[in-house]
Amino acid sequence: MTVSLISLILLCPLAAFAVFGLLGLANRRFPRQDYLSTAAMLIALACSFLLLREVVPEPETHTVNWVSLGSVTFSMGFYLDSVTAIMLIVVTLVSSLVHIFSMGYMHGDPRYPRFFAYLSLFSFSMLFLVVSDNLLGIYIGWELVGLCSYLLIGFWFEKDSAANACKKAFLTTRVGDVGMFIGMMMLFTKFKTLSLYGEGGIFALAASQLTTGDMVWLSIAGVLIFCGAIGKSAQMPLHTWLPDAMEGPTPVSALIHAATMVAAGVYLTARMFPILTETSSLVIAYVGGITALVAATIAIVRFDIKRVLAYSTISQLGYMMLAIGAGSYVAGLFHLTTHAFFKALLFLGSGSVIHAFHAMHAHGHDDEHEHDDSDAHGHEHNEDSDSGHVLGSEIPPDQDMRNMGGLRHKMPITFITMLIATLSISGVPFIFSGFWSKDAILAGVLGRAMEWNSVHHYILFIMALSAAGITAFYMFRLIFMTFFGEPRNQEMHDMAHESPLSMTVPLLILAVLSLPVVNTLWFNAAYVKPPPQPHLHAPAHAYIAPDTKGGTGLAFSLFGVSEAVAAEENAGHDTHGTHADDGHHGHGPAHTIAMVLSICVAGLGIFLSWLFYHRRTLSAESVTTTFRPIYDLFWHKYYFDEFYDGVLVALTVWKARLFAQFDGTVVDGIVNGVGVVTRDILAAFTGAFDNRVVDGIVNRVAQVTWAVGGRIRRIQTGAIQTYLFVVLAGIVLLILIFRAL
Amino acid sequence: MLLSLMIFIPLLGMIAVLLLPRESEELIKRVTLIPLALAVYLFISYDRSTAGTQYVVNAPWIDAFNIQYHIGIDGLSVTLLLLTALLGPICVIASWRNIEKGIKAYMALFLLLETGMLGFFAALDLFLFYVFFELTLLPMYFLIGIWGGPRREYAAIKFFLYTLFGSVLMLVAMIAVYLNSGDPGARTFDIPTLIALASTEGHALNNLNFQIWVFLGFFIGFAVKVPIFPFHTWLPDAHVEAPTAISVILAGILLKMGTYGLVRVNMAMFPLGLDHFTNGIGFWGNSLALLGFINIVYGSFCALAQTDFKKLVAYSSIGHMGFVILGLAARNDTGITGAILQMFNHGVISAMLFLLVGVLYDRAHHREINGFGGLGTRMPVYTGITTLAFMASLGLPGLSGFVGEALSLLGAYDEFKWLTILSTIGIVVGAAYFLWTLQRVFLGNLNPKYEDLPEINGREILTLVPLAILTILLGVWPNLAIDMFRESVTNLVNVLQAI
Amino acid sequence: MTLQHYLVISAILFTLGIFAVLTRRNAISILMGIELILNSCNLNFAAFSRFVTPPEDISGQIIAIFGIVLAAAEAAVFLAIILAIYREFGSIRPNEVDTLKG
Amino acid sequence: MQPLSNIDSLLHFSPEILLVIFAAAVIILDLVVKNRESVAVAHLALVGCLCTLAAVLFIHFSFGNEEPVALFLGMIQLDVFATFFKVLLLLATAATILFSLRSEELDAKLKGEYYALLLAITLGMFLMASSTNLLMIFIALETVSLTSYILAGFLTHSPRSSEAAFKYITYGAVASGTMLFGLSLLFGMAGTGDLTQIGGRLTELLASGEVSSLTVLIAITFVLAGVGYKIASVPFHMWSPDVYEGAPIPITAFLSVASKSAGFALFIRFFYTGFGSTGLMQFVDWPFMLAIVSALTMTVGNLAALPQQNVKRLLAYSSIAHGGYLLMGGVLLTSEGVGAILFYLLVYLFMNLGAFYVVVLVANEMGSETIDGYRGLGSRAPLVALAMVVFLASLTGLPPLAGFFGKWLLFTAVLEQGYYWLALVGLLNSVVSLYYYARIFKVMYFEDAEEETSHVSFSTGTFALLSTFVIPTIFIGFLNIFYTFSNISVSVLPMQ
Amino acid sequence: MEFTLKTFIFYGFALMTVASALLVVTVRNIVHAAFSLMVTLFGVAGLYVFLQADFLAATQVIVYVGGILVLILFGVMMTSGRLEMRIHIERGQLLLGGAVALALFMLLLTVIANTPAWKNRIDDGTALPPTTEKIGELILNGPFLLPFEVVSVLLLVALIGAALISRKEVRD
Repeated sequence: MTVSLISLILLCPLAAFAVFGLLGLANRRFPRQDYLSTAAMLIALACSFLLLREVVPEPETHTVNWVSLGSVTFSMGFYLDSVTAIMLIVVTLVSSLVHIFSMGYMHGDPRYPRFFAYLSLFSFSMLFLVVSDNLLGIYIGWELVGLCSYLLIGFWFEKDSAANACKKAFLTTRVGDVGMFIGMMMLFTKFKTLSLYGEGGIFALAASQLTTGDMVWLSIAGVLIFCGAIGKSAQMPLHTWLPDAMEGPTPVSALIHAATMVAAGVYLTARMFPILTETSSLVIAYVGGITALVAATIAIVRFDIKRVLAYSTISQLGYMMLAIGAGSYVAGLFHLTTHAFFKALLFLGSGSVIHAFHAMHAHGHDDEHEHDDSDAHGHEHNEDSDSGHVLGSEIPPDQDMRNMGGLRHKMPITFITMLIATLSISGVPFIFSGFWSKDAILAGVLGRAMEWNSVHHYILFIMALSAAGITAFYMFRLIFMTFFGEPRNQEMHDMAHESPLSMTVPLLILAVLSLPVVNTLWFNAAYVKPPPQPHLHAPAHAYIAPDTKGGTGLAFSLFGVSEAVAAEENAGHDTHGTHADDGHHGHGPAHTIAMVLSICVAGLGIFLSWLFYHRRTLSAESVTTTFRPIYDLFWHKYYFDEFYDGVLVALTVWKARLFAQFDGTVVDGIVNGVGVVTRDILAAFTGAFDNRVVDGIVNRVAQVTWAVGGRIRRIQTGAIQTYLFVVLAGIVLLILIFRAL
Repeated sequence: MLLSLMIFIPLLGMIAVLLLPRESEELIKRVTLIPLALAVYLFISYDRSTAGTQYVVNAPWIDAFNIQYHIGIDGLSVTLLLLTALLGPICVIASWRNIEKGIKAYMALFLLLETGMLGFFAALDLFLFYVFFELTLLPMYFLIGIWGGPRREYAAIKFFLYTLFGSVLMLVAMIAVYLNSGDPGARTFDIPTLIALASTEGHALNNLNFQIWVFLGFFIGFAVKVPIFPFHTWLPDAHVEAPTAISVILAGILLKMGTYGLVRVNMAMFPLGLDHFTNGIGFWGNSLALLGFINIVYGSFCALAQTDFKKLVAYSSIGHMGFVILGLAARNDTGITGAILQMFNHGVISAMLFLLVGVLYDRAHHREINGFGGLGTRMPVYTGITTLAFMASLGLPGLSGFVGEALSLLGAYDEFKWLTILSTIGIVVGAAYFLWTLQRVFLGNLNPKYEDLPEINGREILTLVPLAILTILLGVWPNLAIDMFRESVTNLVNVLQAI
Repeated sequence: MTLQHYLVISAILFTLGIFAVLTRRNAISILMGIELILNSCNLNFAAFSRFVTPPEDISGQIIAIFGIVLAAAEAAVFLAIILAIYREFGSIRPNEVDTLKG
Repeated sequence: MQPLSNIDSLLHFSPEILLVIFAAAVIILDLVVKNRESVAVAHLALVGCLCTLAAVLFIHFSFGNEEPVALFLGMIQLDVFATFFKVLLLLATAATILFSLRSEELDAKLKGEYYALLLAITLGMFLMASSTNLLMIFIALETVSLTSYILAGFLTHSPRSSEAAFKYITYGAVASGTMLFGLSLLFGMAGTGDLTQIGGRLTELLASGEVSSLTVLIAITFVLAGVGYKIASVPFHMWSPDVYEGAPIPITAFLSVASKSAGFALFIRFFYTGFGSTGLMQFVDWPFMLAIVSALTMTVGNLAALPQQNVKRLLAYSSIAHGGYLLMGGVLLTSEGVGAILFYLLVYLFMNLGAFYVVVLVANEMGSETIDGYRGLGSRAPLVALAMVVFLASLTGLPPLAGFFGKWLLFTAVLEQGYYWLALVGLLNSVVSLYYYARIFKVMYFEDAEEETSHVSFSTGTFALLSTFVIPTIFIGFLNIFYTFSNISVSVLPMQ
Repeated sequence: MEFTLKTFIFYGFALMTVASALLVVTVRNIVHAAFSLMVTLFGVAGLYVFLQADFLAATQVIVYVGGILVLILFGVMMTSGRLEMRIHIERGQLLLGGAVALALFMLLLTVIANTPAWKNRIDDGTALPPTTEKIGELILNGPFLLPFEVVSVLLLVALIGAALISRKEVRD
């Protein structure tokens, strides 16, 4: 049953891709293809729901041999546990909604069928990644989603910016993937398998075989695998591709670059939880924390609605990483889920706004082009705009928040739904899911800090908290600039209209999902069991006296989160007896503190935003001028792109040129050198001859040989007495030489 | 008998082509289908459960030197035989409308080439092996030189001289092996016998010093063919100048002859020598892997710097063959399997790439990457297939290129940690140049010069589809290929481990 | 009158012949040099026949006789060729007969 | 082995006698036949070759099959070795006659003398291959040389031909004079002209200190001058490019194959029978000297061939280079080495004659010997060009052509004796040689003819003759019999 | 060695031979050179007499002086215009040629001096029987029959060849 369900889930999108992809390639339209693709996704969604019930009580693994060699076998298979089940639902659900949304949004695009084919392929790949029970399978899915991301970002490849962005996305993530692959190689070399679960899986072997001596390499391996997540989930420093990826159609941004693919990194990290060591966890946490904070700060100063959301996504993904790095497994995944819904909603909402603002998609992509061109001239007044060599720095007018405002009346549904999502992401308490997940993370980090008395985790907590505040600030900035106030561009404003049903319905559904409805699954401790972390050893000095079983926060009693957290901690501690077998619960007070603080910072953020952008009591401009350097830093996204463009790309190209030159000069040069030596030695006998400069190894050798031949020719003067001289002198020489020998 | 048929039918075809009048084009086309049909039969009937050689024919040939007509196939040979037989008809189709002058001569040379290649992969007698190896030279020289591009003469002679240079060193090594194989009168060229002798304690062949030298001799011979840095510079020229179908053969099969030779002779016959270069102390112990690494990185970076589409693909071949070398250097079954898979897959994928370059060249009459742009709108099918080929070549999982590369790296990491890690740079750079090319050729605004560029036609698609299917099939189900040679690899690894 | 006397004379003749062949810029002079060489050889044979082989063995002398005959034949052909050269090139200076070279 | 008396030797000598008879008959027939276009003379010469061949084989199987027979009181020896060369030489002569028939260079008026001279030179070569006496050796050598001079200068109104003859005779006379001096020294040391005894005597004398090794060295080197000039080894090679270029093409072909073969026959018999003993080599390591000469020869030949524009001249240098390869086999003192020489000569006969035949054809049709005359030959005369490819590829030593098998034997023999450096030099040289052979491929196939020249057609006879060279060039290596043939042929030589 | 008339004459012949040979290679006038050569050839014939090779000496005089030298003189006459009578000599060539010849000479001298087998072979003055009959016997009924016959063929060839080549002009 499980197997067939999973197979069905995978096959539905795959079949849709295979059939429609080929047709799309041939530019043939299959009638009602969009409906069929969507139907396939819906079937998958239904199956996912069915599967939800199959999970309990034990995780299941089903494998087949994929590559069998003499001594090792690489298997492919499904691993189904609660996390998988929930992820399946998230993916299929968001995907189905995006499919529906796209029917409206992409309507009229000349490559409309191909779009759906790509979406199907993406869904398949993502689902494959989610259900894989082994690293190789995950890697395969991982790369395939990367491919889809590439194809979809570059969907409107006529735009140079899109073409650049898709390449950048693929390459940047591939850098991370290589790290991941190296990590896989390390694990494979040690364990001779890439399966994660079961008797012979990596986790079991790692738990039973590894000793403290292995911790160094295991940490390295963990960090390397996390590199893949850095790339895919756009963590610092490989995050720059994600904002550029907004060149893709907005539904794509919602599905791939907000809800699912970018979250795959988090998923992977969570999957690798059992082999994360102290060090690798800390690295993950720091990367996540820094990303969360930095991306949030960048988001403050963006004007492109999609890029604000992109940075927001980066920031939120950082959050999740932070959570997992800090050991809050459930909280991280929980946030992944909630984020998937509200961020998808935000993107789709922004898509709706863009759609409303600009009916470009109805006119086809050529139209877009004209706009692109005109933008280049029309927006020169935008002095903040970068010089242009940084990818995606020019803002399309239909995405520029400075052109918006007052849309709440024109697009009520979009407004309401987006507001819900914003409240959710900002962490407005209690009725929005984002609050709970974010709180869980904050609490988890603080709890770990208190439990281990770890300075690191305190720093991380502060980062997370600041990021939360900033998030609230820029998200409301977005809402205020877009939906409130007066229309800033009347012409465009007049054109705006509410989106069609196919677009608003998904918005509404997602809005519902942004409330803590389905997410309760995470709170079921029996359902979600965090895996053990046998290699996590808290620093000895960090061990503090057992605290009292502190009062449980209000939230926990309300929704039963405490059980899940308790389960998590039990699991975490049970597995290594060296530590905390008394089952202390240092998190108790942490929850309360974290919740209070998070509510405070969220409120502060919203309030400031209101002051700045709605009431305009405070002037953003004056602040900008006051803190010009900081603003510049934020505006230039901490100069990451400049760094990459200026240094790395140049370095690579330089290296390539160097190699090409090397080929032409050094390799040739060596041979030339040999040639020169040969020539000179021979020249001692035959006299000097012309040194002709030639390219190429063979040329040079041939030339030298040829020249020697020519020299020999010259002895052949045609005068018979020369010949006789050579003969007789030759005789004398032969005799003398052999006499000497 | 079946094998002999397969090898010599192209030769008979060549004679027929030469004797028959021009009009018999249909016949010419079909000649290459016979080996393919036989190959399909081989594929079905090949016994995958054994490492032994099958379809053996062993007849005396030149008694004076104990040279035998000894052919047979094991897992590795059959894999490459299949590849050769598959690419044969594809190349014939690909050349059908492209080659205008002297189609008869072209086909005759092509068929001779095919005999050489098929024979090479089936030969079990070292002498025969060498003869077939060399047999490919002359046809290739003429195929490049007559039907090639503007600098064809240069490219052809460069190819010829380079390869001959390598093969004379190989000849010396081969004679040395022969002379040391026994007392006068009892000497042999028989590869299985030599393999057995080479691991017999106390035999003259089982001597480290001797094996190192003959290993080097054979290695250089094969290295030129592979090509391994620094013997590679013939390749870009040859590829750029060769007509499409010949580039396909060059990249698809001829390069494999080098790596096949490395496995068949260098690894199997000189395990001590191999041990010295892959497992020895200090620099030499890493030398083979180092060469693999250099090939990967060097080839990739050179590819990145190219602006000629075909040259780019040519350099990418150098990079990809590096994975084969790296995998072989690992000497474990993961690495070797990866290497063999990579051989086969590279054969398929590079064939596709060259066919695709040819398609574009036929239409635009140039290959300057920067001279295109936006072809994606004009030629969607072509773009799609190219994307597939590029993705396969850059090692996208799910397509065949990945499996070989991944297994090679996984195997190599066991032995050479740092070199393997550094080699992964090649993966990124590989993606970089392919994507960059994709962008420059297909994405962006359509270059107005090419508004009327016709879409890829049916004949061209026909050449590409089988390869594309194989690419996907082997990416999804690599065991299909691995089944053929698993036992052979295990056998080889056992021999190597026994040192 | 020892063997060495003859040998030295022969060596001188040989050397002078070689010298003539190398330095004389006239084809006929070269022929003369060649004759000197051949004479030195014949003298050698005759001398060896007298001093080295048993007295009754005169094969050295016979070889010398054959040598003379061969020299004659060679001279005839040589001169014929010199005539041809003279006809074609108008000169018998050997260094002027150099259209074939390289 | 008791030498046969003069009278008893006559029957064994019948092939040579037949040659003389046919030579005379050719001259007489030429006087009789007045029609200048008649090919009767050539055909008679051809018949002479065939009759001689029959006689050679008959004599071989009747008498010389097992043990060598010394004839004419030890002047010459009838053995398998000689028979091998006789067959080889007859083939070369027959081929040359056929070439000459088709060559338009030759003066039709002089054909009687021409064919008679060809038969006479064959006689001389027979004797070169079978002589075992210093005098006989020298006379044989002179017979061949003198006739060669005449043949080289045979063309009427060709300054080049006269020049070739002049250089040839000057060079040849000095070389043979030097050789004769060397022979006299040998005679003076050993006190005998019998080659079979010289080696033993010399060894004794050297061992007892009666003779200094320098004396022997000088004698050997002087002898080498005569032999080396016949096989065109460095530094005695310089005549050959000029002579080959100037001489009529059939004669060039003949000289490059037959003369060289006879030279090698003489060389092998002289050095192996005369100086082959280990005792002698302790004092004079002539094999090493020859190894160096061999390396130099192939290198110089190949390098100098590179820039040539005249195909005949190019083939002349190629022929020098091949002399170098062959000489490798001569330094080894093993039957494998000499067997390899013999086999290679057999192969070389077909491939080199074939190449020269193409040169004849092209010279006839295009009137050009330069490489430009071959431009576009691939499309103008596809079969001829194809044949040329086969010959040149075989000369390069590409498998599976016979030339490869020849080289293979040589290099195997060389490596077996541990001359690694020599083998490597030889192999690298064959790479170099590819370059100039490929130049001919290039002009034939890669370049189009300057003006639109029409398709050149050749007669069936031409193709038949061509195929008699092509087929052996392809197949000799595949067949066991030829290896056996060459191996048996060296069995009579004294080997360590 | 006793200094007798015989030895005096011997040295005379030797000196004559060597000196005239020297003249052959040095004089500028080709006709002078030819006459010097004649003296040399006579000198050699004299030496043959001292070696008691009577037939050989006779042959030398008849064939060389009577045949070859006359041939050479004819050659001189037919080819030498006034300019050709003087032999041009170039200094560089002279030096190189001289060096090679000298080197060869030194080598030969060394050999002659250092070969014990050739030392102390003194002409004891015993008179040997005339050789003519013996030569005839050896040539016609001995081992030298074959060389004799072959040489006859060779001479025929040379005859034909010489005629052929020099006849060219006539045949136009």
